[in-house]
Amino acid sequence: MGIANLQSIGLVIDILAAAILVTAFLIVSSRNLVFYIRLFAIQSLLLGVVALLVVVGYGEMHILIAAILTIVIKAVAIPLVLTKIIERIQVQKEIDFSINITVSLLLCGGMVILADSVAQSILSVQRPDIPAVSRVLSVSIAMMLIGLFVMMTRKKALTQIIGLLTMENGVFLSGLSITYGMPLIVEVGIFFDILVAVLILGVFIFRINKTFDSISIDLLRSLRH
Amino acid sequence: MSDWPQLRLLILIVTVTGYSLGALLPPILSAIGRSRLHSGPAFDTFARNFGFTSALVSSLAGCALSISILLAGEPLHVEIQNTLPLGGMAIHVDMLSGFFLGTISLVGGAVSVYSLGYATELLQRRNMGFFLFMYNVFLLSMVGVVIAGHAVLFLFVWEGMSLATYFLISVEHEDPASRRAAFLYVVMAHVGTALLVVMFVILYSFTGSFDFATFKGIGSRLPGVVPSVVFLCALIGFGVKAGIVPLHIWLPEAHPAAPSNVSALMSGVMIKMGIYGMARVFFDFLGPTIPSWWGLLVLILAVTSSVLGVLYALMEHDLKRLLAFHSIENIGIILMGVGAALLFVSLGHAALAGIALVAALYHVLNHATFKGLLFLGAGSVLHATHTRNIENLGGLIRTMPWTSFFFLIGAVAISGLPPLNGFISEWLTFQALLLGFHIPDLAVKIAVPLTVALLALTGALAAACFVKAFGITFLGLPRSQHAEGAHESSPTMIGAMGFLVIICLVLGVVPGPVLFVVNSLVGALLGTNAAGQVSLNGGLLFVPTSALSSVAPTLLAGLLIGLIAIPVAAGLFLGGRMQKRVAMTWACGLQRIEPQMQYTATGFSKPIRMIFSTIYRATHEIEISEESSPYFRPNISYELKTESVFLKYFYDPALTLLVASAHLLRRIQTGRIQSYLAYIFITLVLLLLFAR
Amino acid sequence: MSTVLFTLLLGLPIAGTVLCALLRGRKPLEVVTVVGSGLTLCSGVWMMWKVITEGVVSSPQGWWYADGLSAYIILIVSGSAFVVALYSTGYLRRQIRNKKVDDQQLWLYYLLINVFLFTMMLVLLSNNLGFLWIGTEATTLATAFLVAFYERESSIEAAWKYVILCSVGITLALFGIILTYFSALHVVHVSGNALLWSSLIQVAKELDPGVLKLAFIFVLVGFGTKAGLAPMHTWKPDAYSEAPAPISALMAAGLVNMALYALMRFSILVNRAVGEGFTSTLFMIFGLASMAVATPFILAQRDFKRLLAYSSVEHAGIIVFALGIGSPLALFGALLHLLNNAIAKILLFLTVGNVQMAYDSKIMRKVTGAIKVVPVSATFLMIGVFALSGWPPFGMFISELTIISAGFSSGAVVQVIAFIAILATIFGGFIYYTSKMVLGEPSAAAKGGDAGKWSLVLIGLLLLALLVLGVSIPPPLKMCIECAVNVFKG
Amino acid sequence: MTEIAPFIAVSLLQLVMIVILAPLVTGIVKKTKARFQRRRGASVLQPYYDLAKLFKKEVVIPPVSSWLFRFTPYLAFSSTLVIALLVPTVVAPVPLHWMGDIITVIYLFALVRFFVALVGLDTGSAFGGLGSSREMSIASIVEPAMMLAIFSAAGTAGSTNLSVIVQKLSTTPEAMLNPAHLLAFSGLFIVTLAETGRVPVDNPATHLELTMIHEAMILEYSGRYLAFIEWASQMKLAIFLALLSNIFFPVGIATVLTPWAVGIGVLAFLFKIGVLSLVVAAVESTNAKLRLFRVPELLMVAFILSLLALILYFIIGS
Repeated sequence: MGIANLQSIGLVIDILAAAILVTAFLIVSSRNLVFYIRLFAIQSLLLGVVALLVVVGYGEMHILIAAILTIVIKAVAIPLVLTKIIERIQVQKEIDFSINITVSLLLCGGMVILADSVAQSILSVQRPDIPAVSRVLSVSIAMMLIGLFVMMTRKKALTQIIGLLTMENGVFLSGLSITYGMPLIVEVGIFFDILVAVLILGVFIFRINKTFDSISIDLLRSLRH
Repeated sequence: MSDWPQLRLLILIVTVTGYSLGALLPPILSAIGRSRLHSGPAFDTFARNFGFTSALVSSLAGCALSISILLAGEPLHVEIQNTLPLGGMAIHVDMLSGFFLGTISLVGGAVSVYSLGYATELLQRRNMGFFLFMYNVFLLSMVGVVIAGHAVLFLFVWEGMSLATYFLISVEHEDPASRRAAFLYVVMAHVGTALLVVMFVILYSFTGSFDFATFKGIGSRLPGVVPSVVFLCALIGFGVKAGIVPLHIWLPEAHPAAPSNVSALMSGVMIKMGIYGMARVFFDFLGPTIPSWWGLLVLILAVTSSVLGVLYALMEHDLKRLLAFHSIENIGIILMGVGAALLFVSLGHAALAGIALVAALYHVLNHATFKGLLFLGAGSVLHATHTRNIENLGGLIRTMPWTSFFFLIGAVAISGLPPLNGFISEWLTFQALLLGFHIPDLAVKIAVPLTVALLALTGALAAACFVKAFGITFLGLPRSQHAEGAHESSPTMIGAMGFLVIICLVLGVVPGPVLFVVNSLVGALLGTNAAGQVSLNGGLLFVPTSALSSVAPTLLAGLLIGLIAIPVAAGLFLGGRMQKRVAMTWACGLQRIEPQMQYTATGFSKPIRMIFSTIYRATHEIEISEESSPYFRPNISYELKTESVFLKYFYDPALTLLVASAHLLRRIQTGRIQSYLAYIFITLVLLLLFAR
Repeated sequence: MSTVLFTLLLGLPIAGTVLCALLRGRKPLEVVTVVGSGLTLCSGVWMMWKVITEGVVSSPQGWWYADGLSAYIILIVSGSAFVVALYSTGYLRRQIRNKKVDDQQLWLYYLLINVFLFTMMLVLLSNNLGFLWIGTEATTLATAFLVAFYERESSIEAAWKYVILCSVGITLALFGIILTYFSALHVVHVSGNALLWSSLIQVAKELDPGVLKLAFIFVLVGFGTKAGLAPMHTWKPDAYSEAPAPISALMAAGLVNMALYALMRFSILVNRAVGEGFTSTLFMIFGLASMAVATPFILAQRDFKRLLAYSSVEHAGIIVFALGIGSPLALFGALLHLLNNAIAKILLFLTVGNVQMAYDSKIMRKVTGAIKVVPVSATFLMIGVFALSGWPPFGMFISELTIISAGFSSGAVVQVIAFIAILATIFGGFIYYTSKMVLGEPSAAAKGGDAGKWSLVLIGLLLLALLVLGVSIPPPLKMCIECAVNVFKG
Repeated sequence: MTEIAPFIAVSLLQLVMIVILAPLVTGIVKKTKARFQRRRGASVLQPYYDLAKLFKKEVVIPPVSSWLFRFTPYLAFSSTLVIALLVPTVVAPVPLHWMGDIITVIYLFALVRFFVALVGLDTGSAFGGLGSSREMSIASIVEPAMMLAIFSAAGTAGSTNLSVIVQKLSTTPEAMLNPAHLLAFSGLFIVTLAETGRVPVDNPATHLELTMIHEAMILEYSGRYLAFIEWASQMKLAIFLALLSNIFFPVGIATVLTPWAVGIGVLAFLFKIGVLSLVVAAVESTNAKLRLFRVPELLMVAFILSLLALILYFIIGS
C-alpha cells in the first residue's frame, strides 16, 4: 500500500487511541458496575480494531491472532464472565468512591501529561525504520496509570479487576504502537495468563462474597502491621 | 631447641581440642542417657565429670602455652587455609595474648574444678549436656579472642563468646529477671560488636586485609580523624564488654543471673577481654602517635566507673550483685592505668606509660584471681543457703570455716590491703599516676590529682563495702533458717577456692616473677624504653623516680606475721594469767543476743548513703499495717530503693522512644489494598521523575 | 545433550503436575512430588556442573538458556523445593490428623507445588524475556490458592491482596520488557531474536540508554513487587503469615530468589548499556529502604510468621543493597547471602510451623516456654534466629561481613553504617520476641506435640548446612558462586 | 646496709620512740585536757598503769565470736609495729625505709581498721556494728584526704618514700613555705583528729552510745586483748603526730648517724610531739563533739583542702 494509506491508517489509529482514552476516562467517571464492564468491553474492542489496522497497514501478520484474541477474550469472554459474576452475586450496582469524580478526572488529566512526557522521552530515540505513533504511546502509558488509579480509588473487588485489565490494555496498546506487538507465542502466553488471572480472581470474588457477603474490599482489612 | 615451635603448636592444639571435646561429647552422652532412662543419671554424671575435666586439662595446657610464650618472647603464628571470601584465618599468640591466655587458663582451670562439685545440684534440674557445651564453648571462645590474629576470626569468637554467655545466663530462664538480664546482655553485646565491625572494616578499607599483622602501627598511616573514629569505636565496642560506666547496665543484671561458676568466669575473665581488645587496638594498632584527649577521656570513664561502681556496690544486699558492681569498680581501676598510659604515650613519655600499663595489666591478673575467688565463695554460700540476700545470712564462719576464710582473703585482696595482690597493683597505679607530676601539661596536672584522689576514695569505700559484705554474711548470728542450715561445700569447691587463695598470696607476696614478665611484655608493646620500668631486685619492688619510692612486699608480709610474735611474747611475760573465759560480755547489758539485734547491712551502709545522698537519690517507703493497735505493729515493711541514673535518664527513654516510633511507623501497613497500590503508584511516578 | 537437561528441568515438574492431577490418595502424591523435586534438584546439579565446565548452555533453537547465574539460582530453588516437599509430607500428615486438611486440599496442595516449581523453572531457564514474564505471572497464579489454602477469611484476604498487587507489578514489568524489545529492535535485525537474552546481551552496548533506563524502572517496580522490596512489599506479611508453613518457606526461599534473579538479569543488561551508576543507585536506595521499612514491624509485632515475613523483606533488601555496591566481592557476598537466606528462611518457617501447631496459635503473646513444650523445635528456633541475625558460627555472619567490607572499601561508608545499625536494631527485636517465646514457663495455650523425628532431622540438617557455610565455604560451592559472579562482569 | 649494728640500733630507736612513748603522749593529752577543765587530772603515766593492769586481767571472750576476735589484737599490734618501723621519727632515712612508703603506711592502717571493724560485727552486738559502720564511713573520706595531703608533700621530694620526703624537706626548708603545704597541713591535722578518734569527730573518753565510734567496736574486748588494741591506738596517735611534725616541720631531724645529730634529733622529736599533743588537747577542750552526720562535712573539708593542696602543688610546683 502507498504512503498515503499508511498515513491515513496512522490517522485512524490516532483517532481510535483517543477514543480508547475516552473510554478510560468514562470508566473513571462512571458509577454503574454494569456500565463499567460494558465500557471495558468497548475499550477492548477498539483495541482489537487498532491491532487489525496494524495488521492491515504494516502487514504484521502475527498481530492478526493477537487482534482476534483481544476481541474474543477481552471484548467478549471476560466481560461475559464478569457480568455472570455480578448476576450470580446480587451486589448493588452502585460503585462507591474514595475520591470524588471531578478530582479523579483532574488527577487523570495530570497523569496523561506525565504519560505524554514519558512517551516523548522514549520516542526521542525514534529511528526511521520504526514509525511509532507518539500519541498512541502516550495514550497507552496514560491507560496504565489510569488503570492503577482506578484500582486505588474504587472499593469494589470487581472494579479492581477492571482496573487491572485496563492496565493490561494499556500495555498491549503500547506494544502495538512502538513494536507492532510482541512475538506471537509471547502474546499468546500473555493472553493465557490474563485469562487465568481473571478466572482466579473471579473465584476469589465468589469466596469473598461467600465469607463476607459483600465484595467491598473495605472489609479486607483484618491483616495489618 | 629446634622443635620448640612444634611443641608449642602441639600445646595449642591440645588446648583447643580439649575444650572442643569437653563441649561436644557431653551433649551426646546426656542424649544417650536420656534415651535410656534407668542409666540416665549415671550418664549425666559422667558427662559432667568429663566435660569439666577436659576443660581443666585444656586450661592447664593453656597455662603451659602462655608460660612458654611469655618466657620465649617470640610469638607463635599459625595460618589456617580456608575458602572464606575475606581471606584466611590466622592465629597469632604474642606476649600480650599470652598474658591474657594465662589469666583465662588460671581462672578457667580453678572454676572447672569448682564446677565439678558445684554443678551437682544443677545436674538434677538442667540439661547437663547443653550446659557443658556452652561452658566449654565459652572458655574456648575466650581463648580464641586472645589468640586470634585475624579480624574475621576475632569477630567470630567474640560473638561466639557473647552467644555462649547468653545461653549460660539464661540457664535459670524460668526467672523473668534472668531472661531480662540475658536479653539486656545480648543486645548490648551485639551493639558493641557492631561498633567493632565498623572499626575493623575501617582498618580493612585502608589495608585491604583483615590480618592483624597489617594493622600493626597503622595509626600513623591513617588520615585525619580516622584514628580517633577507630579509637572511639574500640572504646565503646570493647567498653560494653568491659562494663565501663555508662555501658555497664547489663553487668549487675547478668552476673547474678548466671550460675556462680559462670559469673566467676564472666566477672573474672570475660570482662577483661574488653581490656585486652583496648590494649590491642590502642597500643598495638593505633600506635605511639595519638592525641592526648584519648587518655583524658579514658581517665574520666575510668574514674566514673570506679567511684560509681563501688558506691552502688555499697547499697547492694544481694551478694552477687554487690560483687558485680565491684567488677565495674575494678575495671575502672584497670582503665586508670590504661588511660594514664595513653596520656603518657601521647605526650611522649614511654617510660611512664610503661609503668602505668604494667599496673593495669597486673591488676587485670589480680582482679581475675580474687574476683573469681569471691564469686566462687558467693557461689558456695548460695549453694549452702539458697539465698543471695545477705540480710538473711550471718554466722557462716562457724558452719563454713573454709569458705569464710577464703572469702576473707578475697575481701582483703580486693580492698587493696597489704600483703595481698590487690595492694601491689593499686600501689603501682598510684605511683604511675603520681609520676604524671613530672609532665608539664595543664590537662595532666588537673586530671592526675583528681584521679589519684578518686582512686584513694575508691579504695577506702571498697574496704568499707567488704567489711559489710564479709561481716554481715559470715559473722555474728544467723539471721534466717537459710543461714542456720548452712553446710561446708564439697572438697573440689574448697580446693578450687584454696588454689585461687594461694595465687592471690603469691601474687601479693612475691610479685617479682610475674611483674618481670609483664614488664617485658609492655616493652614489646610500647617500645624498648618502656621496658623494665618497674624494676625488681631481691623482693624489692620500685619505680624509678627522681628519688626512689619502693615497697618490699615479701619483707612486709614477713614482718606482719613475724612481729605477731612480739605481742604474743608480751602477753606471755607482761601478763601473768593467760587463761581465757568464754562468757557473756557486756553486749549492751542484755541477757542474750538475738539475731534481730544485730546491725543490718542497710544500717551499716546508712552513713555512706547519707554522705553521698546526692548520687544515690535514695527513696524509701514505710508501710505500716494499720489494722492492729498503734502500740503493736506486727508487720512494718520498709523498702529502700536507689535508682540507676543511667537507666532512668538514658536507656529507658531511648527504648521508649524507639518502640513508640516503631508503633508510629507501623501505621504504613494499613491493611487497605488501595493504599498499597498507592505506594506502588507513587514509587513508579517518583522513579519516572527521577529518571528524566 | 543440553536439550536433555532442559527437558529434564522443565519436564520433571510438568510430569509431576500431570501425575498429581491424575492421582489421588496421600501416598502416591507424596511420592510423585518428592521424587519429582528430587530429580529436578539432581538435574539442577548436573546443569550447574555443565555450566561450570562448558560455560553458557543453551538449547538449539535458542528458546532455553542457562549460565552460571541461572544455574546457581536453579540450584537454590530446586533445592528449596525438594526440602519443602520432603517436609510437607510429614506436615500434611499431622494436619490431616488434626482434621485441619481434607483430601481435596491435599491433592490441590501437591498439584500446585508441582505447578509452582514448573513456573519457577520456566522463569529461570527461558532465554526469551517474554517467557520470563509469563512464568513470573504464572508463579503468582500457581501460589494464589496455596496462600488461600485454609479457607479462612484472613487467608482469602491475603490471597486477594497477593494476586492483585503482584499482577499490577508484573503488568508494569511487562511494559518494561516491551521497552527493552523496542530499543532492541533497532539493533537486532531478526525481530524474533530481539527478546532473546542471548542476543540482547551481545548488542547491549548499542541499546539506547534513555529507553533502557525507563525500561529498568518499570522492571524494577514490577519484579521488585514480586521480590518484596519496600514499598512494594506490602503483600508479603499477609501471604507468608496465612500460607501453610512449608509454602511460606518455599515462597521465601524460591520465589524471592527467582524475582531477584530477574532483577539481576536486567541490571546486567542495563549496566552494559547505561553504565554502573544508574542501577546501583536504585538498588542501594531500595535495599536500604526495604531494610528500614522492615525494622519497625520487627520491633513491634504480635505474629511470629509476620515477623519472619518482614525479615524476608529485610534480607531481600540486604541482597539488593549488595548488588548495588556491585564490586565482585559484594556480588559474591550477595549470592552467598542468597543461599544463606534461603536456608535460614526454610529452617525458621518450618520450625515456627511446628511451634504454631504445638500451640495452635501464631500470636506471640500466647506462645511462651516453647523449650519445655517442643524442646527440639524451640532450640532450633532459638539458634536459627541467631543464625538469621548474622551471628557466628553461621553463614550469614560471613556473607554480611563480606557485604559490609565490600561496601566500605567501595566508599559507601554512610550507607554501610546505616546498614549495620539497622541490622543491630532488628536483632534486638528478634531476640526479644524469640526469648519470650522459647524461654520461661509454658503458657496455657500449649498443647504440645513436636514434629516427627525425620522432620526434625531435616531441620537439623539445614542448621548444620548454615553452620558449615559459617565455618568455611565448600570449594565446589565457591566455584558455583564465582561462576555466577562472572556472569555479571561478562 | 653494710654494717648491721647501726641498722639494728636505729630500728630499735624507732620502736622505742613510738612504742614506749605512745602511752606517754596519750597521758600528756589527758593531763592537759584535765588542766583545761580545772582538774588536777591523773598522772601523765596513767596510760602505762592502765596497760599493765589490763595485762594482769583475764580475757573474757563473748560466746558469739570467731577466731577473728582472738586474732585481731595481735594483727593490730604487729601492723602498727611495722608502721613504726617506716615512719621517720628521729633519724631520716630510717633503716627499713625501702620496705614501704606512705601508701604502704596508710594501707597498713586500713588493714588494722578493716579487721577491727570486722570484730565489731563479730560479736553480734548492735554496738559493735554501729561502731564499725561509723568507723568505715568516716575512714572512707579520711583515708583519701590523708593520702592527698601527704602526696602533695611527696611531690616536692619526687618520691612517696617517707624518709626521702623528710630528708628532702629538711635539707630544703624553703620548700615548706608553700601555700600547698599549708593547705596540706591543715588537711592532715583534721585527718589526725579523725583517725585517732579525737573530739570533734569522736570522743575517746566517753562510752555514750550516740557519740562513740572507735570505742564501740572494741567494747567487748577485755584483758590482754584490750591492752593490745589500746596500745595500738595510742601508737597510732603518736605516729600521726610524728608524721605531722616531721613532714611539715622536719627541723632538727638527724640525717647522719652521729651520736650528736641523733641526740638533737631525739630532743627535737620529743619537743615537737609534746607541742603537738598540747595542741591536740587544746583543740579537744575548746571544741564540742560534732553530731555524727555533721562529721562528714568536716572531713569533706579536710578532703577538699588536701585535694586543693595537691592540685595547687601540681600546677605551681615548688
